[in-house]
Order: sequence, then C-alpha cells, then structure tokens
Amino acid sequence: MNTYLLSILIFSPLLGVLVLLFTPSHDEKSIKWIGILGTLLPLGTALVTLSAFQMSGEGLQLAEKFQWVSYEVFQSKGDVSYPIFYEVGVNGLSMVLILLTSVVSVLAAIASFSIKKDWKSYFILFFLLEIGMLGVFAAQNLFLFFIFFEITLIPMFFLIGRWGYLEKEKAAYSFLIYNGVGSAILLIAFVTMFMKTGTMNFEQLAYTFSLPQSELNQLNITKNFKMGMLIALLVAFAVKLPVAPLHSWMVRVHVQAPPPIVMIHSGILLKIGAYGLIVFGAGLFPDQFKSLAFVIGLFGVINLLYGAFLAITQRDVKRVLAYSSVSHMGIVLIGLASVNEAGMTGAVFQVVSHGLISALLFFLVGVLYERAGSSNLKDFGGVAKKMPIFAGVMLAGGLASLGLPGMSGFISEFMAFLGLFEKMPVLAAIGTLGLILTAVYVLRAVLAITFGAEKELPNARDLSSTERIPAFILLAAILFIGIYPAWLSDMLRPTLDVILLGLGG
Amino acid sequence: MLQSSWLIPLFPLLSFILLLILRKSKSESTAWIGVLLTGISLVLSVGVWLAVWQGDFIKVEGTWFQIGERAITMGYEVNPLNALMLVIVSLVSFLVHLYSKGYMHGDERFPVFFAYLGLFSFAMLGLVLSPNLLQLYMFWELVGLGSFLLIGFYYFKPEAKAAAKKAFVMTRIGDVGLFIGMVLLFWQVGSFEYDEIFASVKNGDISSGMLTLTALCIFVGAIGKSGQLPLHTWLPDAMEGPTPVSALIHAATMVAAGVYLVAAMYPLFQASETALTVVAVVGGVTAIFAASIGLMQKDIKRVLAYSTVSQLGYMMLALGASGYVAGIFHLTTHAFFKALLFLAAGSVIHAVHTQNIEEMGGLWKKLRVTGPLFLIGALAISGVPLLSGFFSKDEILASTYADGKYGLFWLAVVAAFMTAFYMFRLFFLVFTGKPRGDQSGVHESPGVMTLPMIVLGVLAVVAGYLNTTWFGTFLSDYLARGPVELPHAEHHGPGWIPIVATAASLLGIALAYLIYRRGALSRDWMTRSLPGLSDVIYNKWYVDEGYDATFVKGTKGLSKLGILFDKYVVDGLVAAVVSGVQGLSKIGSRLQNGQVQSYGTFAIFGIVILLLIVALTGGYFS
Amino acid sequence: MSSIPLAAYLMLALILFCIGLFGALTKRNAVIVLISIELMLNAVNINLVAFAKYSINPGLTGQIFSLFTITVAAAEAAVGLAILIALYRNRQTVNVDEMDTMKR
Amino acid sequence: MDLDTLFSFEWGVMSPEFIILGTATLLSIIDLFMKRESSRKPLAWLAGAGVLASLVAIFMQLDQDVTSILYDTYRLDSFSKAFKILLLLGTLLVLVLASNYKKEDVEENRGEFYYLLLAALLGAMVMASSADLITLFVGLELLSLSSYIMAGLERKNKRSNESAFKYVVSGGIATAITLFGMSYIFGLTGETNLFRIAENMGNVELLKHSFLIVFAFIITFAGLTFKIAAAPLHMWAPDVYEGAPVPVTAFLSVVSKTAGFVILLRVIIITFIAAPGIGSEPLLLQVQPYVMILAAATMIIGNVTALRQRNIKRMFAYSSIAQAGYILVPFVSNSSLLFELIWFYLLAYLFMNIGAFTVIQLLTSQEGSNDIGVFRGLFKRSPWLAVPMTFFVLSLAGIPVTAGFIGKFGIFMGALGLEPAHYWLAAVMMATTLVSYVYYFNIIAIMFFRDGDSEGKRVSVPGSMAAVLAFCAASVLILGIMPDLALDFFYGNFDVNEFFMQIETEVHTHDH
Repeated sequence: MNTYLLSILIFSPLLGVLVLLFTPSHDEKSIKWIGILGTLLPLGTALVTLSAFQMSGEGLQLAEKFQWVSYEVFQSKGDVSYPIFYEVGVNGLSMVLILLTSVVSVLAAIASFSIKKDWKSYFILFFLLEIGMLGVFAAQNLFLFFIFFEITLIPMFFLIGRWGYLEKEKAAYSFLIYNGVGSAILLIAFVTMFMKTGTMNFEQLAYTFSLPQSELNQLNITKNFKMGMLIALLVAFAVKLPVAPLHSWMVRVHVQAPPPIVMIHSGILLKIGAYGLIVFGAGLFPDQFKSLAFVIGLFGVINLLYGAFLAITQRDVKRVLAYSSVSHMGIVLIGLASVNEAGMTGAVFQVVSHGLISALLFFLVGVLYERAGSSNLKDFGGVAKKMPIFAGVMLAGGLASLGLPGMSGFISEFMAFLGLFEKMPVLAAIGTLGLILTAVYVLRAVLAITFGAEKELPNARDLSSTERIPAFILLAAILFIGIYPAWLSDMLRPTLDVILLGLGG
Repeated sequence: MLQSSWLIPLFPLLSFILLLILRKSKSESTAWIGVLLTGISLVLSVGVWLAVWQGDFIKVEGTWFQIGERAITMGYEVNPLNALMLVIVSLVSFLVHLYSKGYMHGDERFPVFFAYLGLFSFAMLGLVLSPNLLQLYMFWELVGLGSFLLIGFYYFKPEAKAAAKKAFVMTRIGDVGLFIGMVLLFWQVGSFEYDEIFASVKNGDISSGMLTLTALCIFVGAIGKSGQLPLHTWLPDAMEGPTPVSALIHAATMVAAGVYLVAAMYPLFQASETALTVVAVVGGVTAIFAASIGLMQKDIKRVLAYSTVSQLGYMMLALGASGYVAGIFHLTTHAFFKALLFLAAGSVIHAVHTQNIEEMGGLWKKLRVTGPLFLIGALAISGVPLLSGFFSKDEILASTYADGKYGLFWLAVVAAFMTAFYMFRLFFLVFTGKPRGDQSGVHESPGVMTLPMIVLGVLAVVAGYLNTTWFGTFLSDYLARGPVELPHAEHHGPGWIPIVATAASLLGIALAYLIYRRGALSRDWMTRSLPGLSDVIYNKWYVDEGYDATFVKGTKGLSKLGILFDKYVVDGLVAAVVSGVQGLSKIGSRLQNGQVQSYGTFAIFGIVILLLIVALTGGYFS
Repeated sequence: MSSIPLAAYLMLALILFCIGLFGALTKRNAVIVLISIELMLNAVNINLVAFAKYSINPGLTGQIFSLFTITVAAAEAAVGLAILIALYRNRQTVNVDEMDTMKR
Repeated sequence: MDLDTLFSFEWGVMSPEFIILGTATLLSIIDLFMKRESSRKPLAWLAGAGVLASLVAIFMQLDQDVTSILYDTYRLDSFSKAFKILLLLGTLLVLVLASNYKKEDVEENRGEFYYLLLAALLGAMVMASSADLITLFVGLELLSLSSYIMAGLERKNKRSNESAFKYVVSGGIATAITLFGMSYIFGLTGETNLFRIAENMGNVELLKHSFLIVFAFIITFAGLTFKIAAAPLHMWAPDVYEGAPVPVTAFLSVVSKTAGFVILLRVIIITFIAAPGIGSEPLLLQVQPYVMILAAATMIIGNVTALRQRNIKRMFAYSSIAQAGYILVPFVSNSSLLFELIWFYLLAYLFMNIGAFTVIQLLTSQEGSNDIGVFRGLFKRSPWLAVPMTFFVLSLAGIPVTAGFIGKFGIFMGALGLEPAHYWLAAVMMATTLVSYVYYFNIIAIMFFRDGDSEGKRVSVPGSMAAVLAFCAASVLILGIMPDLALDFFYGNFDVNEFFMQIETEVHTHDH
C-alpha cells in the first residue's frame, strides 16, 4: 500500500470535491464542515507519510513511477523516444513543504468560515488548489512539476477573482499574467532541457548536467547553455517568489484576495518559488549557481531592504504585510546565495517559518477586516482593550515576523545571515539593516492596531473559539520550530547535503 | 547546587505562563505566585553564588541543532561573573515583585504585569547563564521583549506606545551590531562558545583588524542595551513604564546587560587596544553628557534615567580603562542604589500621583520611610564616603587615571560633580521646602513597598565593602577565579583621587543646597548666564530632534520615495507594456475595416513584402 | 517552331494576373470584382498551358489542369453571383465598399 | 485508360468517400421529395449516420497498407486516415450543432445545409487522400464552394450575405494565388503528381531557377494560408465567422482549418522536400525563417486583436487565427514530430473549439445577441454550461490537465528540440499565449465573477447538444490527463513514413 501513498496524498482532496459535488449548494454549514474535513484527510495522509518517511534517509523515498506520455522521435541518429513519466517521491525538503501545505490548508479551511458566498464552488476550488500545491512538492520531474504548478494558478485565479475584495478582478488578472510569464519561461526552459537530455527526471537531469564537459558536448550542452537555462529558471521563480521589481502582483493579491486564500498564497504558493530555486537552480546547475551567487545575494538584499522600506509608510495593514513578504523572501535569496549549509538551511527555514507567520498574520488581518470592515491602520487603535487575545496573538505574530528569538523567524534569519556572512560579509552587513527596518514597520503596524487610544470598532469581539484554533496552532508551530529547530534541520539535512555536495561543499 | 542552576530562570518562566493563564483573575493575590517563584530563584541563585565563592564552576551544554557538521549548542554556565549577576538580578527581581504588589494595586491587568515581570526575569537570568554568544543573543533579544512589554504596559497611552516602540527599535540597532559581531566571530572561530572564542583570541588565530571589528560590533550591542551615546534616547523615554519596571529593567538589570556583555567578552576587548579605547571614550562621554542633561530635567524619573545612563557610562569607562573589577563593582553597587532610588521615586509618585518635581516639595515629613531611603540612595550615588557608590566610583577614577586616560579622568570627575548636584537638586526639590502641589491624600506606602526599599537601602550602604582597599578586595579576588584574566595589578591610583572625588561630590551637594534649599543662588542662575547652553541642555542636546530630522525623516522619505518608485517605475513599466499591447490591438482592429478589398490588399502587400525579404536576404540574386 | 519565348507567356500571365488582382481589389462594383477574379484564374491558365508546352519538363497534364481550373472557375463564378444576388435582394446595392457592417 | 484498368483499381479503399458521396446524393434527393413545411431534422440524422458509417469504414481500413489508385490521384496512407478521422469527427459534431440551430428570421426546414456540409467534407477528405495537384485543387474547391454557400445560408440575413460574399471574394483571390503558385510548381517540374514533382525538384537543372522555386513556394504557401486563416490571408476570418451561422463558423474554424493543414502538409512537405536551396541547404530549411515570420505574425495578430473584441464569434475568429499560428510552428521546426504534433493539436483543437461553439450557439441563440455579455453570470444560471466552457477556454489557453496544454507542449518540443532551437519563436508563442490569457480568462471572468441582471434565466440545453458538450469536455480532459490514449492510437495505427512512400504499382499505358 505504501507504494501509492504519495499519490493518495496528492489526490486525497479529490474526495472532498466529490462529496461536495453531491452536497446542496445552499447548505452552508455542512459545506464548510466538509471543507474542513476534506483538508483533514490530506493532513492525515501527510502524517502517515511522515511516519513512513525515514528522517535520516538519503535520497528519494516513497517513489512512484509510471510511464505516462510517450513521444516517439525518429531522428537521424536513430529512434529516440522521449518518454514522460508520472514520477512522485519525497525527500526531506519536499516532505517538510508537504507537511506545511497540509497544515496551512486545514487552518485556511477553518479560516474560510468567514467566506460569505458560494461556499460550494469555493471549497471545490480550494481542494483543487491543494492538489496542485501537494503535487508541486511531490513531483519528481519537470513535466509533472509544471502541471501541478499551473494547477495552482487556475483555482487561485477564481478564488481571488470571485471571493476577493473591491479590486479583485484586477488582482486576479495581475496574478494570472505575472505567474503566466513565470510559467511561460519555465515551460520553455523545461522543454529545452527535456529535448537536450531526453529526460525530465530531477535526478537524471542533475546527473546529466554534472557530466564532464567532454561528454556534454555530445549532447550539445555548453556552459553558456547551462547558464542560460539557470537564468531562465531564476527569472521564472523570481516572479513567483517574488523578487523586486516583479513583486507588484503579489502585493495586489495580498491586498485583494480573501484572507484564507492569502494565508495559502503567502504561506505556501510563494514558497514554490523558493523550492524551485533550490531544486532546479542550485540542484541542477550548481556551478553556474555558484557563479551567480553574488547576484542572487544582491537581489536578496535589495528585496529585503526594498520590501522593508516600502512597508514602513504603508497605510493599509495588508499592504504592510505584503511588502513584509517581499522583504522576507529576500532572506530566502540571501540564504541561497550563501551556498553553504547554514544559508541553505536558513533559506528553507525561512520558507517554512514565513509560511506559518504570514498565514497567522493574514488570518488575523482577516479577522480584523471581518470585525471592522477596514484594514486601514488609521481606523484602528487600542484594540487590545476589547480584544486582548487577538492583540496578544497579533503581537506574537509580529514579533515572530521581526525575528524574535524563540520563534521560527529568528532561526531562519540567523542561519541565512550566518551563511551569507561567510561568503559576502559586506553585503550581509548591509542586509542587516533590514533587521532594524523590519522591527520598525512590524511594530508600527501592530502597535497602531493594538496599542494607543481606543477607537470604536463596530463589531469588536475577541477571537471566537473557532478562530482561536488556527491562531494557536500556528503560534504553537512557530514557537516549536523556534525552540526546537533540530526537528526540522535533521529532516532537511540529507537532502540539503546532496545539493550542497553538487555545489562543492 | 550548581547542577540545578539551570532551574533558576525556569521559575520566573513558570510564573509567566501561570499568570498568563490567570490573566483574567481579579484577585491580587496572584502576585504571590510571581513573588514566590522569583523567591525560589533568588534562593537558588544565592546558593549557586556561594558554591562559586567556594571555587566550583560548571558548564553544561548539549546540541541544539546542527548546521552541517557544526553543532550549535545550548546549555548553561556558572562562573564568578555570572553568579554575581544571578544574585543581583534575582534579588532585584524578587524585591521589585514584592514592591509591585503594592505599587500596582488596583490595576485591572494586575496579573499580566506580573506575568511580564516573570518573562523579563526569565530572559535576564537566561542571558546571564548563557555559555555562548548565540544563546546570549537570544536572551538578549528576549530581555528586550520583556522591556518592550513592560514599557508599553499602559498600552492605551500614546506616549507609552511610542516609548515601547522606540526602546525596541533603538536597542535593535545595537542588537544588529552584536549580531554582526557574533556571526563574524563564528566564521573566525567556528563556534559561538566563549571558551573557544577566548582560546582563539589567545592563540592569535584572529587578525587584529578582525578582532577590533568584532569587538566594536559587539560593543555596539552593548551601547544599544545600556543606553550609551548615541543610542541612549530610548532609555529616558522608557520611563513611561510603571516605576517598578524602571527600577528592575532600566536601572538595575537589563541596561547593565551591556556592561555585562563587555565584561563577559572581556578577553576579546583586551586583545584590541582600539576597542578598549573606544569603550572608554564612549563611556566617559556618555557619563558627562547624560549627567549634563540630568541637571535640568523636571521629571523625577527622567532625572534618574539620565543618571542611569551616566552611571552606565561610568561602568563602560571603567571597563575601557582596564578596570574590569571596577566596572563590575560599580555595576553591583549601582544596581542596589539605583533600584533603591527608583523604588523610592515610585513611592513618591505613588503618594503624590505626579512625576513633575516642580509640583512636589516638603515630602520629608510625610514620607518618613521613603525620604531617608531616598537620601541614602542619593548619598550613595553621589559618592559620599563610606557608602557603596564612593568605593566603586573611586575605583573607576583610579583605574582611569592609572590607565593614562587623563582627559577621561577629569571628565569623570566633572560628571561626579554633576551627579551629586542633580541628585541633591532632586532631593531638595522633592523632600524639602514647601509643598508646591496638592498633597492632601499623601501617605507613606505600604509595607510591601517599603520593605524592599529598606533591603536595598541596607545594600546601598554596605555593598561597597565588597571591594575596598581598607577591608579587603573580596570582589576582585572572587572575579579573579573566573575565566577572565584580570588586568595585572588592580590600579591603586594616587592617594589624592578619593579626595578629589569626594570634593567633587560634596561640591555638587553644596551647590544644590545653596540653590534649592537655601535659595542663595537663583535657580535660573545658569539659564541666565548661559542661555544658549542651558537651552541645549534642557532640550537634551537636541539629540531626539536630530535623529528625527535625519534618520526618521530620512527613512520615511526613502520609504515614500520607494512607494513612488513602485507606483511609477515598477508598475509604470508594466503599464507601458500593457498599453503597448493594447496599442497593437487597436492597430489590428483598425486594419480590420470591413472592406474585403482592403483585406486582399493587405494580403498582397504581405506576400510582396515577404517576397522582397526573400529576394533580399535569401541570397538568390547575389 | 515558335519564336515566342516562355518568358513572354509568363510575363503576359503575370500582367494579366496583376490586372485581375488590381480589379478585384479596387473596383466598387461587385460584378466587376468577380470578373476580375476570373481574370486572375485565366492568367493561371495561360501559365499552365505555356508551361505544358515550353517548360523544362513539358507535359500534357498542364492542359488538363487548366481544364479543371476553367470548370472550377465557372462554378466559383456561379456561386459568387448567386451570393451577390442574395445580397442585392437584401441590400439593393452591389457596391463592395458598402458591405462593411462587420468590422474591427 | 479502358474499363479493365478502371475496374482493376481497388475502389474499396475509397469507401469512406463513397459513403459520404452517396449520403449527400441521397439527402439531396430526399430533400427534393420532402414537403416544404416538414422538418428537415431527419436529414441531419441521416447525414450523421453517413458520417458515422464513413468513420467506421476508415477504422476498418486502419490495418491496410498504403494503397494508391488512379495514378496516385487517390492514395490511402496513414496520413490520410489519421486526418480523415479528424475531419469526420469534426463534421459529425458540427452536424449535431446544425440540427439544433434555430433562428427566428430564417425560414426553417431547409435541407441543403446538410448535403452542402457533406460535400464540403468530401472535398476535405479528397484533399487528405490525394497526391496530385489537380485532385488536391478540386478537393479544395469543392470544400471552398460548399463553404461559401453555407456561410450565406441565412438568405435574409444581411450579415450572413455579407459574410458569404466576403468569403467568396477572398476565397477567389486566394484560389487564384494558390493556383498561380501551383502553376509554377508544375512549370518547374512538368508534373502534377506530388511524388514525381519531388523527384524532378531534385533535378540539377533546376538549380539555376532556385529563385523561381522559392517564389513558387512562397506563393503557394501564402495562398494556402487562406484555408487555415493564417497571415497573410487571414483577414476574412473575423468577418465571415461573425456573419455565418454558428454551426458554419464551427465548421470553418475546425474542419475547414484541418483540411487546410492537410493540404498544406501534402503540398508543401512532399513537393519541396527534395527541392534545392542556395548552397547545400535544402529549401525547406532555408525558408524556415520566412515561415517563422508568418507563424509569428499570425500568432501576434490573432491574439493581440482578439483583446478588443466584444463579439464572441469575432473573438473566436481571432482566437482561431492565433491557433493556426501555433500549429504553423511545427511546420517551421520541421521536426520529426511534425505529424503527430499537428494531428494531436488539431484533435485537441477540434474538441475544444467545437465544445466552445456549442456553448456559444446555445447562448447566442437564446439571448439573440453575439455580445460577450451573453456569458454574464452563466455560472450562476447554468453551471453545467459554464464548467465545460471553462474547460474549453482553459484548453484553448493551453492550461495543463487539458488537451490544449499537451498540444502546446508538443509544439514546444518540436520548436525547441532541434539544433539550433527556435528560442525566439517559442518566446513569441509563449508571449502571445500570455496575451491570449487576457481574453480567454475574460470569458471566464464574465461567467464566474459578474452576476448580471440575467440571473435566473437558465439556458435550455437539448439532449444532443448536452451530449456534444459532455463528449468534448470529457475528451479535452481525458486527452489532457492521458494523452497517451491518442498518441498510442496514432503510433499504433499510423506510420508517418507512409506519407513519403511512393507506390509504383501500375504501369502507364496510353494505348488508345
């Protein structure tokens, strides 16, 4: 049974879709419960997968492989077939991200209690989105990865465009087109690699590209080709991450999309960019990646500072958080650019950590918006009075975001910078400015809402018991990783070691 | 005993958790949870200290997580320096807990306050117990969190909110320095462990430039935490917090963490002459600078706050001038008398419900306990002989002189004079003369508040005898057992130094007496004679305004600029592409004009152009 | 036998084709347009026949081809005229440039 | 040629065509004898039965070797079988659309549409099955002439008239251009049989006429772009699509376009495969940049202009122009995947476009408007219409899990698989695909995000239409998830080498 475990995991949300199809669309309550139960199923499966997963095991686990698509090509050198397989599997990195996905999905489903209309189609799309996200991290070849990658786009387009706020359609289009650009570049790069090497499997590709140049010449793979491919991949994932100046779509999405979807989006979808950079960028083209490390680091620092500076004077708390995401993704780049164990681990930690933190913060903002019908900082003040738990959690989330020790954000920032300081101390020192700015904008926003003279809110209720579940679980996870990072780093180490081995230590 | 020292911080943490759960409780007996648990910590600390006194040290570590082959460790360490700190911290914390039981009476978030106190105590004790820089850094930040929460305890007050934010951000600037220094050291040494760092320093594995750089970076951290110039502005503002908090955090413990940091990393500093000089200069300048501001403040707590900054400057000066023991000695005595002063000030505020000294006066008779205790504190800090401050300050002056830093020496003497002056200005204005405000309901504070003050008062008197040339240098002998190699021969400067110091402080007291008690000199005597200077001093040298005009405005400006950039350049480029496509679309649909004949014409044109291209580029006619 | 070179036929056909094209693209009267198209097709016929006789590889199929072309052209003209008549019934005009209700 | 020779041919291989021809004849006769006011719907069923029978006949021929009769004017090879399946399938679905097509201002009960449709289909099938310029031309014209009439079938509708007239004029000019090119091909080689043309093209003598060859190539190619609605002869498409009845538009955009690609493949690939270019390079390699320009221009014009369209049929016209541009890309790359790529894409295109036109027909005839606003709030009103439509549109946009994605992926493989890879063509294709997202997703946005005033007005869907919808939607999805179903079918039954196989069976006897 274990052999199909991953496929079951990936497609388990389909059960929810199926059940929903036969649920009357006006039955709000059962739909919402099905929505939550439907996301619990993948979570359960993910936990089973985790138990089947050997922590210290190297390489791919629980792999599945089936012939899928086959093009037969008749070329002068003889019959060459270009088979495409359905290949899934997990290593430490993808296991972590799959877990993150399934957890955040459940919490977002709970947060979806605030959705006001069309619950049925909302949850169907939600489930499809989850399939895409799980699949992206489990896919072991480019084709499958791309398919799941695109699968996430379409439900997102709908979810933003139908359930978002005022300028939702514009945001949905922004999302679609920017990500379309990313995936377009991705597709060209993938197909080119496929046609050059005849395989789409990650490991085989990595092996092929690591062959000595004399053998690569027979495949017509030059150094420049590799560099070109890497740059294409970097650009493609830079859109997703996003890297300034390709970030404006993300800000729009964060402002306009419904809160549970933003939880998912900033919690997981942005992480696909980071995942791609690690697996494809560093994993396939280590030498070229190393030679571009400075540029990546530079962009990381730019991202960090740019996002932070822009967050400082935003008036809308959603925009603050959006730019904060830009800024925090800079830390991922910083970690990657350092090309050492510390940096890489830091980057992955940042992926997970930001996933949890931003999910938490956007959840809270959603609550706030539901209460007040606004997310403008001016409309708030002294919320701590009427909503002390809310204020406490929000403050905790903010502190986690600014990298307070004991919370996950610290570990990731620490390790990413630790990594970069080894390789590019000056750049890293400039980057640390971002740590100060982060404190400035996070406190400004959080304190503007929770502290100060109380302003009347139309509907100031503290977190209800359903709302507390996601808030507390996320907070607990943030603390857990912050206090006991070894759990995560041990899981990641074998995978990162392989990548680092390619990078030459 | 030592094996259980790791429990010391955990009791306050337990207190934090318990009280957070009980946060809605209206009962004020919840305070006893905090008092009791910190009391246990105190007992343990004293036990540990005694063990260390007998020469037992301990260091326990375990792997926290691994980065590649390198293990990042966590654990605890007890050595003379931090055992002393443990006692100071847990003692003051315990006393402040007790005091707050009375001071916070009636506050609707009573348990929360004690919870925060617990969190802070946990962090501070954890900081002290840390065996490596990383762990120290983590607690360092948590201490900042505790401070932040307590400054902002009255969250509904805009000033408190601003002060909390300012405290956090300003100290974070320093923290980043510490962070950089720590990480740089890591890549030099391969570890965050103090031992290994010191070993590398000793072996000369680190280039001298890097040594200076890392030492300075770490010192930046100390500057931020200890409110040294130029990052001092948050500390006076932090007085927005409840007064016990000021006593605990912003006088005795957290702000001393900077000094502790420099002391804990002393071998690193010793290895770099430049770093030591910088420490000394920053300390000396801060001492006199803050003292000068203290001269003219009207808020009782702010005067004390500037006094704290100034005294911390003294400690830095001592450390910078190779007066390791002197620095720590002053840290110890200062913790007691400054906590005493703050608690006494709190008692005063508790009585008169104002912090403005202009509205006080003549309280001596009404506050029969607080008054004398305040006087003890004032005498101690002013360096009046036989009280604790006298000995420690004397030692600092002596080491500075012996280290050859004569300029700083005289600076410190002047600062001592100023200290005496503003402290007694405060004392005379508050306790003597006629009441200048409504003092109808004024009465002495309850026992839970006076008791801690009395304890501190006793300590403020006797703590000085820890290390004297007359009775014995217990402290320096004790510290000498630690990992730090003390600078050879603690300086015993020329015999005239105590006389000069005493003279300076007595002169200050006398001047204050003349102006504020006797009225022999007009109060605005200085204002009139040096209007420009007094204006500058009164406005705290315009540092806040300067920062506001440069860094704050600059950052905001940059941010606004960034927003414009985002809007017009980043989005503008996209808009340009979009309108380009739309333009093409427009052309495309214009061409589609409904005339079938023009369609044909376009087609023919297309074919002809294609043929032309073929003819020109195909090479058929060459 | 004949002194007229192939190129001359081809040129004639080309000119005829262009005339037809010009007519088809510029004349307002739809009937003339249809006739012009016939002219173009006939230009092709000249080509075919000339090639059948004088090309590098002469062959009879060219003439057969032209027969088919003529037939098809006739059918096309018929269909064209039929459509034109339907149009005329609805619109009372045979002006090509008035037939532009659908555009952009 | 005497009767013996005539009877010696294997006429059986033409059975699919004969079935269509017979059905068309039968229909026209039945139509004559039917009463004016009786419904012509049975004719549609009969026509459908004929198409189905023809389809069965083709499936029975799958194992048959390459057969050629009538001196290669008719040949049965894998290529013809593969593409005839597409043509028949497309026509079958269009027939269902047509049988449900009603418009108030059109006199009903007219049977000619069905046999015209079959005639057009016959022409297309002949194009797929011929290797002689003359028969190809005749097939092309049979298709064209029938289409002209079909476009103008709504005699009283001015738009339909106008559409038909524009079609005729454009078509006439295109025919002339094609023929002009063909005449040069003939002139250079003295043959009309494609294989013998190819042989003669390799003749050394022709080297000095290399410009004429490329001239013939360009002219012929350009002329043939008319049928597939690609640049430069694409401009008729929006106007004709807009004015023609929806089933006809569907036919034009799918079956007629497929036939256009078929003839393009036949004429261009076989004829010029051995043609010399300048230097040692073959012509087909040398003209790649020019075809590339045409493909790129087609993609750009189609997608960019579609952005401004409010008329749904017009939008789909531009969309189909763009799709033609995509399918031209494999022509450029000339990779060995050429046939399966085009075949698969056309198969996918058939399902997604006919599916979309089914929805369009249902909506436009109910609302009496062609404005894109007919989609407003469709998801609320008729989710079972909106969801399949979403699949079709996503497939047209090339989003994964739909057949359109696999098709596009294949095209990319073709474009990027060769040395040197056509990066910029792939880039143009990707960029224009992105542009297409805007208008494709606009349809989706209107269906899902805008709850219009027409809320509650459900769209009634006749059973046969629902069947078409379900079939198309399922196919789009299944081919997107399991493309091997189609690819294995292709590889299992067709051998692309047969395309180039010349059969030398009969000896020429001209003894009369």
